[in-house]
Amino acid sequence: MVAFIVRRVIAAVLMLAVVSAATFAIFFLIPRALGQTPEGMASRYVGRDATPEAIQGAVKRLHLDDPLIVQYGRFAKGIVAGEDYSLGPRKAECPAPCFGYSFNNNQPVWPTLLDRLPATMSLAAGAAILWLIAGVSIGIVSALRRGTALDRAAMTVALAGVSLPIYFTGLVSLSVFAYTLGIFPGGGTYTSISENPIAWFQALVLPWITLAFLYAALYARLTRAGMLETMGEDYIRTARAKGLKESTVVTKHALRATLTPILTIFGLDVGLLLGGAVLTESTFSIPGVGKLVIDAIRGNDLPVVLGVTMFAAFFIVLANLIVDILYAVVDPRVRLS
Amino acid sequence: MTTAPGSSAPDSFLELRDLRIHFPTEDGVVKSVDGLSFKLDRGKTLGIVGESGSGKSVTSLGILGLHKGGRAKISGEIWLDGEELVGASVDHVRTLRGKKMAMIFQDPLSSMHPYYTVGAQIIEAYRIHHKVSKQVARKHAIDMLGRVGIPQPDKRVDSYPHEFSGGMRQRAMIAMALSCDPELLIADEPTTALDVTVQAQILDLMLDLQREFNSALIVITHDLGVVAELSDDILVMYGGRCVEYGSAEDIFYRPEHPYTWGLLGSMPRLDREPTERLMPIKGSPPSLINVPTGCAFNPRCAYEGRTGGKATTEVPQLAETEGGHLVRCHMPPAERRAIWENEIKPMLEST
Amino acid sequence: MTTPLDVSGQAMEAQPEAVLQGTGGKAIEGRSLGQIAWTRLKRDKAAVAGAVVVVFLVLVAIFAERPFGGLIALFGDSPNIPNNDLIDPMTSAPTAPLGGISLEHPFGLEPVNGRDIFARILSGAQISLLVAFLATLVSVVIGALLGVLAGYFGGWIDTVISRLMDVFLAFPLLLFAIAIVGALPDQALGMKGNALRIAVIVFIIGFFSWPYIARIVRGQTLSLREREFVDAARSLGATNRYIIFREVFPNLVAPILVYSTLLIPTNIMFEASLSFLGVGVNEPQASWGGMLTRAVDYYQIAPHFMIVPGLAIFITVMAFNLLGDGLRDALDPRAR
Amino acid sequence: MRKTKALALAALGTTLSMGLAACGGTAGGGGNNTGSGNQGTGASGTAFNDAYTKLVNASDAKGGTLKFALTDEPDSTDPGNTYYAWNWNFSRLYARPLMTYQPAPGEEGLKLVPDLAEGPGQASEDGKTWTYKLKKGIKYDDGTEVKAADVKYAIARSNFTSELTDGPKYFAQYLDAEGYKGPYKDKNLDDFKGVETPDDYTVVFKLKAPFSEFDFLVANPQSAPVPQAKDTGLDYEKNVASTGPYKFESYEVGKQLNLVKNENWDPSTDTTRKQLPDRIEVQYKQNADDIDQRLLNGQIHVDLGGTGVQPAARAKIVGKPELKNSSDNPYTPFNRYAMMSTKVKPFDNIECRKAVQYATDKVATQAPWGGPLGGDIGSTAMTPTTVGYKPFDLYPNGQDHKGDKDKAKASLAACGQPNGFETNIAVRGDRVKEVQVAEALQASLDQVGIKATIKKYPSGDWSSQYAGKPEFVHKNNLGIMIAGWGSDWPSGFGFLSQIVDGRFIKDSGNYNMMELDDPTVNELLDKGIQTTDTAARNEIWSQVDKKVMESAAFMPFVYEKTLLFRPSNLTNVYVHPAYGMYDYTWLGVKQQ
Repeated sequence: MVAFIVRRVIAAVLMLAVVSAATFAIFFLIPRALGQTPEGMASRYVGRDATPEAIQGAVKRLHLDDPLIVQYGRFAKGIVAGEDYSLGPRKAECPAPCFGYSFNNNQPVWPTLLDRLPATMSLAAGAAILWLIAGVSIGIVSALRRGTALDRAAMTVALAGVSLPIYFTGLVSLSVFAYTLGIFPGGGTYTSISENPIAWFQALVLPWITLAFLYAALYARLTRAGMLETMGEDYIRTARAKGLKESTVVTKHALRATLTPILTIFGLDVGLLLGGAVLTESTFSIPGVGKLVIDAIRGNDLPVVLGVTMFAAFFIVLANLIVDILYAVVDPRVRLS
Repeated sequence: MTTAPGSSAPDSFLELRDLRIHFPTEDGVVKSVDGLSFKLDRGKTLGIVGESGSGKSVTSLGILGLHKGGRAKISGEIWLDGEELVGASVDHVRTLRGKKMAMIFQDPLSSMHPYYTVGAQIIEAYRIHHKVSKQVARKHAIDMLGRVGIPQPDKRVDSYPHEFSGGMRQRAMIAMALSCDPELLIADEPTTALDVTVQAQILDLMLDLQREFNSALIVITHDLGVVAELSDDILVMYGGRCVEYGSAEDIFYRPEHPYTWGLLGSMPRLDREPTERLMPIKGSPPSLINVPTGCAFNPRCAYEGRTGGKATTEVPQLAETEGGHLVRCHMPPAERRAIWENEIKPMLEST
Repeated sequence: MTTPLDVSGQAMEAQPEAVLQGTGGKAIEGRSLGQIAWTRLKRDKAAVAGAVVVVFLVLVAIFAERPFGGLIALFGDSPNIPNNDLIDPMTSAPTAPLGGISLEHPFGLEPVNGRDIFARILSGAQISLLVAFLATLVSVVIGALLGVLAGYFGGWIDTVISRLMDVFLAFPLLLFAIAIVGALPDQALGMKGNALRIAVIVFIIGFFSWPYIARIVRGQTLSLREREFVDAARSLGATNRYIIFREVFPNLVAPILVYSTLLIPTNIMFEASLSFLGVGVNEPQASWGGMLTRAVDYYQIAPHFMIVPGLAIFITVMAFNLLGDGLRDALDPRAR
Repeated sequence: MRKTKALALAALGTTLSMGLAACGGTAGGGGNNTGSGNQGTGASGTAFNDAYTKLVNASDAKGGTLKFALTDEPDSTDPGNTYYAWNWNFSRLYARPLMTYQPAPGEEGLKLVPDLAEGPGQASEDGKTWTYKLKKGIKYDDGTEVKAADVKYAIARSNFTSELTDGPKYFAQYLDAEGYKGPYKDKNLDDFKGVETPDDYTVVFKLKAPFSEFDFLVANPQSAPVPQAKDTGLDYEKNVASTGPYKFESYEVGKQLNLVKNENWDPSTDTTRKQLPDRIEVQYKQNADDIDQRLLNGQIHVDLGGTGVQPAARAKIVGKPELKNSSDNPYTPFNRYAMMSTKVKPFDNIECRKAVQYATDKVATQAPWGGPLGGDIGSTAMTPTTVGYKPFDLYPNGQDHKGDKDKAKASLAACGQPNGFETNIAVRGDRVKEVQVAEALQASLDQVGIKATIKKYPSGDWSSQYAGKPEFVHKNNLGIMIAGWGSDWPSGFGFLSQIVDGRFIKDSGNYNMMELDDPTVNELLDKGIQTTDTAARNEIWSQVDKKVMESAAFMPFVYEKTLLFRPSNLTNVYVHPAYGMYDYTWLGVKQQ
């Protein structure tokens, strides 16, 4: 088991290294290949009235004239060991993990990310609880009542749910519940939970429901399909042949097998969302990681874009890791392999 | 007995009367079992033989009541130890399952829950029907594992199914089925997934255990070799119906149905030259939705021409030919026997 | 099966291996798998409805602007012509009630410039479907190829391709797409303007969704590899290439068809999301996601401008999903 | 122009319908126009655009918290590192430059008054040396006194370092400081020869060439003093040494700034500011619609950006008289226009440029800005609020400016392109309004056979790599470029020089995108900036405007306006013409 975990952790770290290199390549190598010069990149960050000296100064300050491999080395070193940055009259220490300083507001990226994380986490956690409960229970009931009107209705709604773009659902819900009926506050009213838990809750109700609706629809479909497949398994027949009550067959035998892969996907989905729910956060103006990165992309703020991408990849890889390990715990067959 | 369905309790331990199990699907009604009747006494073994899709597994699950409450339409009667089960409540049949009647499934790997230890699954089976503590049940499980010949049962009880070899898994499966001393044991292709030497061990084990528990045993298989070793009586199924029924000797030495001949012909035998051609049955099993008109076997039957056209128009009756030996064929008994004696048997014995 | 597209969220429904490994025990004689599937599909009312809508949409897209101005010209207004006289300059909303919905403008008018939404929806349908189809084609080609290689050869090839899929799945996809499309030069590869943009969007969507196809194909190939007819071919001395193309591929057509059909709506959503985030096709070419972006500022005063393109996306995606679900059910009765 | 920011000298032009005489006298010094004092007690007593011409809700009541909200975040709160017009307005709450604008609506607000300085700059005979005397006794919030060296240091850091890049670099451009490496590389301030400080209260600027509008340059917040010992470079924004009526209490970058009263601010040294609220809170990165909502509800007092309300709120305000009466619709310093490249065929032929001028439906290009509330249809390079502005229209394009196809076709024929031609319209892709303008323009041109393709470029690289790079423009055939401009200091020179002076055509970062290099224009600009007489100077600017328009390469769409809302609990409100938004140093709040 220990060896298994160690192996998985090493694989995860390698994966992050690959992702970081690829990310770096996409944001630095591709522009370079398309003819971008260090001066060209620097000119974005020196204001409207940049003198050639100022541009050269920015090139030097941001080390844009170094070979890309050196730049990547510095980027990687910053993440692992930290890096010093010039803020003018003095050097600023940027401790590991250091993703550098925003080109646009000169703030270190890592604390900014951490600062944005609670909003994203609030959104993801609330929605995850909702969709897991709703999606899975609807899926189970649908599978057990297969072919009934209930099943058909639930699956129609679920199909509609996965067919609706989330920003559209979001806008419609804002339009109806916030601006027409005034039941919930509108977009951009997110408040941190420590500041005002009630406002936090109110502001997140619509985003939660919007995000959870999409995922619940998906999970209902997944759970139903998984449940149907499991209910057709030989070991379910065996359980019935033993004389087990149907309820026991469902809860003890079928659910465990059905939910294990669902939980796997759940872990990955939550991991994905923690890296920023770009569309939901944009639609509802929630100051989370996703909103941060969209703003950063629009503002050409490469360090922030890189940081968020790495951050998001980290969560995906971490989720994969946790899921792998959990799977090994839940499914005895995995341990040997 | 084939034509006289009664409603009173029979003498035999198990009796099926005109059992029909139909599945309505969008493609049509699948008549998996279509009028099946037989009897079985305690201590006796019945072999049910047929190709896949002939309805034999559906029959066994039907007896256990596992089609109840689903989409299946079930009619006819199943009498077990004086009780009628088709009309009995789902819940009542459930209490009989595992205790009064148990089943050994074909593929023990997929038939055992991968997430629970073998011990846990036997314990669960035992505790459904016996109000005992987990410790007692565990002792019983170890005991059962030992009895089916699993070495170091006190250790293996905590192993998962995937940690067992195929043969050991089948033994564990049998241990689970026998944990509540069932009076009726149904084994569905118990040895298909095993290699030949292990097959023999498992078959021996089942015979021993049957004797020990004096239970009635139904062995379902497509392999005549298996039933040859185990069975007192043999029932050949085709297209959801019984086409021939008789004692093991009847079936092996005096078979009268062309389909049975085909089965015998396609049975590999160790005493035969490997170079020799088997006698395969041409074609494939019939659709259970659109069963061929007349005799279901007619499209594949080499003797279809000898029925005077009845094969394609009229469903043959299952009729007694002599001493409890039943055959469903349009050809007159004498002609059937003659074909067997003169054409088929010499071919099979042409060593 | 549409993936939840919030940013990066892209988890496919996980029932890959189960699909299409034979039609189960109830043997039905005399009809091929294709015929059976067709019969089943015809009976699935939802799938038929989906198919009808899909065919309708494809026809609408094809004939939207051609020949001779196509359907758009037939119904009057052009998608890019402003109608400022129908807009209240003080509020930027259409002067007439209900967003200016009328016989001439069945879906109403765009705020600010008064362009005809009906024409723009039709025009946008071309982009949506074109991008979705082509992107699906790209991912199917890449995914099928790599999936077969991984599944058939196994060993280090499988390891490399599987790891590659993991890496791709670990990327916050939407972020990359936005960044790459945003950093696009104006002309490259002999293309420029919208042609280049569409090509790049197609490539990105296709390039990032191939692992979903590859995963399924790999699984299928793994099991096909062990099947008798492959053994038979091999024992007859067939080359790997022959086996892959003549023996394995034909058996992959059904699952690839099903999952391509289910990938199309995902790609429609993806294109719409890119357009919504401002990195879709260039103006004034209409796109549904782009219309929704514009609608964000006006949904309180001109809700029709949000609802119409939203419903267009919804109906299209739903139709493809219904059809895809139906196809899957038809080809794999066990999944019902 | 990298960001939406800049100031304008706003001399209210004759097109303004309201009489400016009504607001005689400055709003400062407590002397208000007699009527407004009574009216100011309730918002209901005010009318649409009232704060444009007079002080509304006048009150000297102190206390309360003044709340601002902003959709964006500032480039920096450091007065030496910012280029946003609103921030030049806002930073005066804690930073005092040498000169500042008189606090008054209308024309009076465009005049400069000394702030840190005792009086306006004294120019030398040759116009190349400008001397300012500092007021004595002006203190930082920690009680230490402001010294001349601090002003010199502030100029040095904001113009000569590669770290503080966000502000303009006029001092670097005009000061005679050849070879100076900036205070971060060269710690010895004496090496900075462009500014001299003979004593603690005298600052002398040494220029390369005469510059008669230098007072405007030092009204830029970059001249606000910074003690060298306190400078932490890019981090200075977190703890600015305050000279104004407020000082930093706390600042979370990108989230919130809280200001409290600066006890060391002495009102007797400051004639332009008030200190009414107890504290000032600013929330950054707020949702635009939410800001409007809270503004309408009175939960916040001002949308800090001064760019006006969103379409949803605009519709509400337009629809309800009581809301409309609490709003103002001032000009911003911006002109929104298209430039046609004189170096890209066929626009090298003036007749083809004229064809575009005539063909364009300017009502359609006005709509994206928000219709009449978003700007008046323009016909000149300078805006009505620029000194020297005179209205004229060289290319009347039909009734209501909806385009004149016949004239356009005639011009096309004269150009030798009777059937039209193909060209490209470059636009900043992330600016939705500008893209909508491009779409409208494209549709107009299509009517006369000019087939234009819209090319979107990211605004971040717009001037450095795309429209601002002539080589790129030529290579990619960018005939028409959609742009906007607001000047950095209030004069025709400030507005026009960067965008029309042929000698300002740069290889990159070029704002004269039409590449107009007309010797007459260049000479007039030189002549103007050396003319010390204001009236004569302003006359020259209007001549420049006409010359530019004669080239037909500059096509204005709108003189931008915004719709500002003032909640009833906001007191002491007027639109400061130098910023085109409310004077943030004057505001107070009504306590509930």
